Amino acid sequence: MTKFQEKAQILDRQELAASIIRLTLHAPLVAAAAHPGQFVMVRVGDSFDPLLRRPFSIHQVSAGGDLQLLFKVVGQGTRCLARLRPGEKLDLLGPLGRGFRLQREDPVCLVGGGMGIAPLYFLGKRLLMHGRLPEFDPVLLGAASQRELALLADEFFALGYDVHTATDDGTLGHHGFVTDLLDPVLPRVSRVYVCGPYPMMRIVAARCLAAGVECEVSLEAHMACGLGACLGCTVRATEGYAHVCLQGPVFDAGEVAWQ
Amino acid sequence: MTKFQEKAQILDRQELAASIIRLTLHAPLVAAAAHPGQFVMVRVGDSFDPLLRRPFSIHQVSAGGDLQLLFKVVGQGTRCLARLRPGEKLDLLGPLGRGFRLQREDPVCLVGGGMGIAPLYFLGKRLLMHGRLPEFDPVLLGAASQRELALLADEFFALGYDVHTATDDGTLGHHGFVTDLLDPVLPRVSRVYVCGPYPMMRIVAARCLAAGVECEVSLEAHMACGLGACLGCTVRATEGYAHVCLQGPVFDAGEVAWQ
Amino acid sequence: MTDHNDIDLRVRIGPLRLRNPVLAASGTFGYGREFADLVNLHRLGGVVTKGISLLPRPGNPPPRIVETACGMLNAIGLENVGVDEFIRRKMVFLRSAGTRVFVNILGDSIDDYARLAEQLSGVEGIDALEVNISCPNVKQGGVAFGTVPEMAAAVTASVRAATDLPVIVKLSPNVTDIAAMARVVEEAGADAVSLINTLIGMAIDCRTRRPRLANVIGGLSGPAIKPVALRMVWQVARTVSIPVIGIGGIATAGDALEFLIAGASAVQVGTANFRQPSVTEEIVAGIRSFLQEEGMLSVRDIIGTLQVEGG
Amino acid sequence: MTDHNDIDLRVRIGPLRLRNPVLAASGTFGYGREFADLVNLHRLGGVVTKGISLLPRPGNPPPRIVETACGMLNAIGLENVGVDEFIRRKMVFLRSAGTRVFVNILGDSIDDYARLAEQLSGVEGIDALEVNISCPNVKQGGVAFGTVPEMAAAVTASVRAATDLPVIVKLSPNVTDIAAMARVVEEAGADAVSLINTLIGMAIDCRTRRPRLANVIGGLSGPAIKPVALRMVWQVARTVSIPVIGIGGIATAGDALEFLIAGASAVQVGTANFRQPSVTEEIVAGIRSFLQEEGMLSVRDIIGTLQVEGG
Ligand SMILES: Cc1cc2nc3c(=O)[nH]c(=O)nc-3n(C[C@H](O)[C@H](O)[C@H](O)COP(=O)(O)OP(=O)(O)OC[C@H]3O[C@@H](n4cnc5c(N)ncnc54)[C@H](O)[C@@H]3O)c2cc1C
Ligand SMILES: Cc1cc2nc3c(=O)[nH]c(=O)nc-3n(C[C@H](O)[C@H](O)[C@H](O)COP(=O)(O)OP(=O)(O)OC[C@H]3O[C@@H](n4cnc5c(N)ncnc54)[C@H](O)[C@@H]3O)c2cc1C
Ligand SMILES: Cc1cc2nc3c(=O)[nH]c(=O)nc-3n(C[C@H](O)[C@H](O)[C@H](O)COP(=O)(O)O)c2cc1C
Ligand SMILES: Cc1cc2nc3c(=O)[nH]c(=O)nc-3n(C[C@H](O)[C@H](O)[C@H](O)COP(=O)(O)O)c2cc1C
Ligand code: FES
Ligand code: FES
Repeated sequence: MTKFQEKAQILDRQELAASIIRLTLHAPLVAAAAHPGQFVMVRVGDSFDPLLRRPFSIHQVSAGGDLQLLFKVVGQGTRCLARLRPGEKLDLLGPLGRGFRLQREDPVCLVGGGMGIAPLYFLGKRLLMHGRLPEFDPVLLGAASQRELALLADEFFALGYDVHTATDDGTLGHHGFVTDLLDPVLPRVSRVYVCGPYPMMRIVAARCLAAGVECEVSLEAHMACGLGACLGCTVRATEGYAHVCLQGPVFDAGEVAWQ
Repeated sequence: MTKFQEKAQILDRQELAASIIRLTLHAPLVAAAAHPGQFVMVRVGDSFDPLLRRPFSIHQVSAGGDLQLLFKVVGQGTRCLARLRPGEKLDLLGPLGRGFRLQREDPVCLVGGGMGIAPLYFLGKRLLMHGRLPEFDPVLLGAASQRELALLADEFFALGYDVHTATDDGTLGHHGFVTDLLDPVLPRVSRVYVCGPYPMMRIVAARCLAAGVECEVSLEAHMACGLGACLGCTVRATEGYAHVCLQGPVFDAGEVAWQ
Repeated sequence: MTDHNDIDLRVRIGPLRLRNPVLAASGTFGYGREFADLVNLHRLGGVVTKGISLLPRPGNPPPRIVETACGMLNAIGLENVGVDEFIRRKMVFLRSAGTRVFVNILGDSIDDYARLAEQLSGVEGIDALEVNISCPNVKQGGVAFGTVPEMAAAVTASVRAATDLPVIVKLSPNVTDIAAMARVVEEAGADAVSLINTLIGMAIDCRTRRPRLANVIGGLSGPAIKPVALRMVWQVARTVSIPVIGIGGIATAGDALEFLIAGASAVQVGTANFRQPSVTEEIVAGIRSFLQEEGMLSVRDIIGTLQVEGG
Repeated sequence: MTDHNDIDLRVRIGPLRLRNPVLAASGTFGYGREFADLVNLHRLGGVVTKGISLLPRPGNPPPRIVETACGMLNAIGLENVGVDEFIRRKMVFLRSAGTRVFVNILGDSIDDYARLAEQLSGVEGIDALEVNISCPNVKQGGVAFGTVPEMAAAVTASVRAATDLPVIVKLSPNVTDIAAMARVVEEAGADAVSLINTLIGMAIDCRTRRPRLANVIGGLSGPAIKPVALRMVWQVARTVSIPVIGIGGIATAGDALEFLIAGASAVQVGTANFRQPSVTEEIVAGIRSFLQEEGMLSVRDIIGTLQVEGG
């Protein structure tokens, strides 16, 4: 898997909700090599503060070499990224890590919470390339409220998926957790792909285990290099430690020592 | 002398030449208190790199509370400032330091080199408020080439001053140093105000001393606080050290131990 | 949530009671007056003066400061007005500033320190002495008092003997074992320790091949040094039983809280004053808001609350 | 101006000749292969491997890293594949990378170091050993080898006796007198010293009242520490007569040149690799351009050229 460093031009900037931004970049090298679930390390600016790159999932790629990131402003780095405007450039390193295993036959389920939805959309698009019937694949999406979720839900719907939503405030879909929507779904699928807050992934992983359904989760860790060099991005695995940027970010739920 | 900290809105941004920028800010508190030759400490951004404020002379103020800065991009801090656009805010501390002594009667001469012209324009405007006849006051301006100088020279001309220019490349006025223009001028004036590169100020100071003409110079030093607290902005004075932000930036040429 | 006004920010440094735990650090706040237009001094826990010596000092030749990544180097060379002028002129304003006044003292010999302490004792308006032991001992080959435990103890004991004021010894971080330094200073009679002073650093101008500071080396301060400072404060707070004042790179209320949690009873803010002259007051407000959000009633309840597994 | 291609960047580290003075630092460049897509390894002076121990080590629990102002803290806990696996697997790529290979070694006892040196001697493709003495000596109460002169000397002597490879001892900055450490290590037979390793630091999460690193303390690296590193390199270069390799916060050619001017014969780039994977190669190019602009023919002409008044 070749990695590239690419100065990508920003083509478009969308503000999906307060402090949720979607950037479209022209990054032909990274886009062409990307697989769903992989991520890029983004250099935040020229200053040494912040110093380190920030990891972001690849939200989607186009055949023309465009690539999207979807992120939420949570701190200094994302605040800098939110200030970028079309025409400016962003320095990317990628594609990095091990992505989702693409299932060809049996129905799958995608479960995304908050910004965890980002890599799932790329996955959702790429799965279609294998001639699947998305009507049979449930997509469960959760967020704080309607504003953050509506557009993303529409886009999955437009791909043909069987979309179900949940919001913390009840403004869209089920009023509650996205995990509440799992029960009717699990018996119908053979594999669940999940990305979102840790507690949510832990619940989904446990429910899949109980139901005998395969489950892939996308984990986060603080990262310095994204390349397997610093050994900083450790998570506890069932056997010793694993490094998110190298063996992950996508793991079989069974490999993870859930806390 | 009261100092203020003010979040000033940027009203206008002009690029006079490659990497020479003039910002117009709305800073009513600082503007109202400012005296020519004083400066402001500007916070460069939110990041801790660069950490310290940067000192800039007050280029001019308006009765309506606007204030201009004129600066050249020379490093990281000025590079950040050059990126600012109208509508954004800039955090100012000022007015700081001791400015020029305003002469009421006899003719004076203003000598500015490069960005040293910045405080002289404020001085040139303020001198007029004392009912002087600017036709009798020579203004000698020097820069690398025509592009950097033309507009500023026009503005002094518009105030009615007797403007003479010099450029390193001969594209405007005298081909050579601005100090070459001093000879015919010195016998006609009783005081020279000078701001520009150190070697230029040293020459002007020496020539004024020889001619028995009073001379005020505006010095630079690395500054951390601008408030007289850090004691970092030292220059050698005829008696011990002086602090540029407190006893200066404007000094009598005779107080300075020229190197 | 607690009501904003109910929150108790008072702390004690040995015998001294402070309105809140946020002080301005020595050498970064002048003699207080320099900041009076820009910050409400009576909102601060206290102000530490620029270091004072027996005689006035001119300081080092320029250049004296240079910016570094998230920090700065200074080699001011301890320029100050001398103790007589300080008492006569600078104390006039400080006395009326409505805040605690800590006088930072420095000398070239143990005797210097003792004489300074004597002269400052009994001066109205001085609440405590902070003893800067980072200076070279000119009588003993110029090795800094702050790097040799025996010398640090001797300075502390002589100041202790010379004054009834609370004595705070300010530690240098340029040592192998900061906890050992704190311990000897405690044994020698200090009421409290403050740390860290600056790390020794250097910068070079590649074009001229000259040091950027005329003094060649200087003291590194600012956010860059915060992790080192916090580690040392934690090590010292675990070791001594006198109060610890945390210093080093503090620029936000969050930074200050880290030091309090690590065991500091108060903090000093230095370089950040240059960037934001009202930062000390803002840190006081930020600590109050934090405590309110956490439903805590007193800042004292957060001091030393670091949870370390198995320790 | 000199012609670009005429500029001689070669340097020597004791018996070892390097194509240029820019190396990648231990622990920040994996085993070389991790960066192979992103930088031309054959353009570098060399690569220092992640620290290798006798047995594989799992390292510390997470979280292991945290960002700080212009720097980062790490507490990786010396995770590595162990010397056998290193020789069998990691050396295969490194041998073919077209650059000098420095193997960084670490142990819990003096004997560990000697055995590592023995095992690595004679392995094809290894050009030098870098001895990391910042680790705790588990046999002697966990005090770091790098903070006690006698222990540093003993480790150096034992490695020296066990190998014919050039021996570079990597010094810890967490000491009062870095020059003294360098001197004892020189006397014990080191071919060169490299410095600095990380400064010990800490960060706290105010909400949880927990350290941000599971290990509580960690090593501070990055631009934040450059002034301290440069000062120490200058002090050491004035003291010892063996070559000095400068490390600490180097992120640009200008930074590297500062260390060379201060007396380093080569430099290592650490944390900056994370920000910009090709930074080492860019620094080589930047040094070449600088020398060209200055009309200099050899990088050796700039080493140790710092002009200090009266010194
Ligand atoms: C593989 C991977 C993919 C990710 N994909 C996305 C995505 O598509 N969209 C999105 O919004 N976010 C994503 N994240 C999280 C994103 O990296 C962090 O939100 C971002 O780094 C925060 O940077 P900051 O400077 O704004 O915040 P900081 O102020 O640095 O920290 C804010 C929070 O972000 C976390 N964080 C900070 N730095 C890192 C880091 N280097 N690695 C991981 N977490 C960090 C901290 O734990 C902290 O709680 C992903 C993380 C990983 C590891
Ligand atoms: C009283 C005063 C008034 C000034 N007025 C103007 C003005 O009107 N227009 C203008 O263009 N420039 C002015 N300057 C110079 C201006 O402050 C510097 O150009 C600016 O600080 C450079 O910052 P930087 O980060 O871009 O450059 P750096 O990368 O920090 O340094 C580039 C150069 O600028 C100098 N410099 C850096 N920091 C400072 C500092 N804090 N104080 C002084 N010099 C510094 C350095 O010597 C260096 O050579 C003035 C300086 C002083 C002291
Ligand atoms: C310009 C400057 C001058 C200083 N002068 C003194 C001093 O006179 N006495 C002293 O004990 N510490 C002095 N210090 C050290 C500070 O009080 C403080 O310990 C150090 O800067 C670390 O804190 P900071 O990172 O918040 O600045 C000085 C620091 C600076 C930056
Ligand atoms: C993540 C990380 C891991 C490191 N591992 C080692 C190591 O195994 N052995 C060693 O001697 N130094 C190690 N270091 C220290 C670096 O080699 C270097 O001395 C230090 O980071 C300072 O340089 P820098 O500021 O350029 O990073 C490590 C540093 C980092 C950041
Ligand atoms: S982020 Fe460096 S090893 Fe994973
Ligand atoms: S800049 Fe601080 S005293 Fe002048």
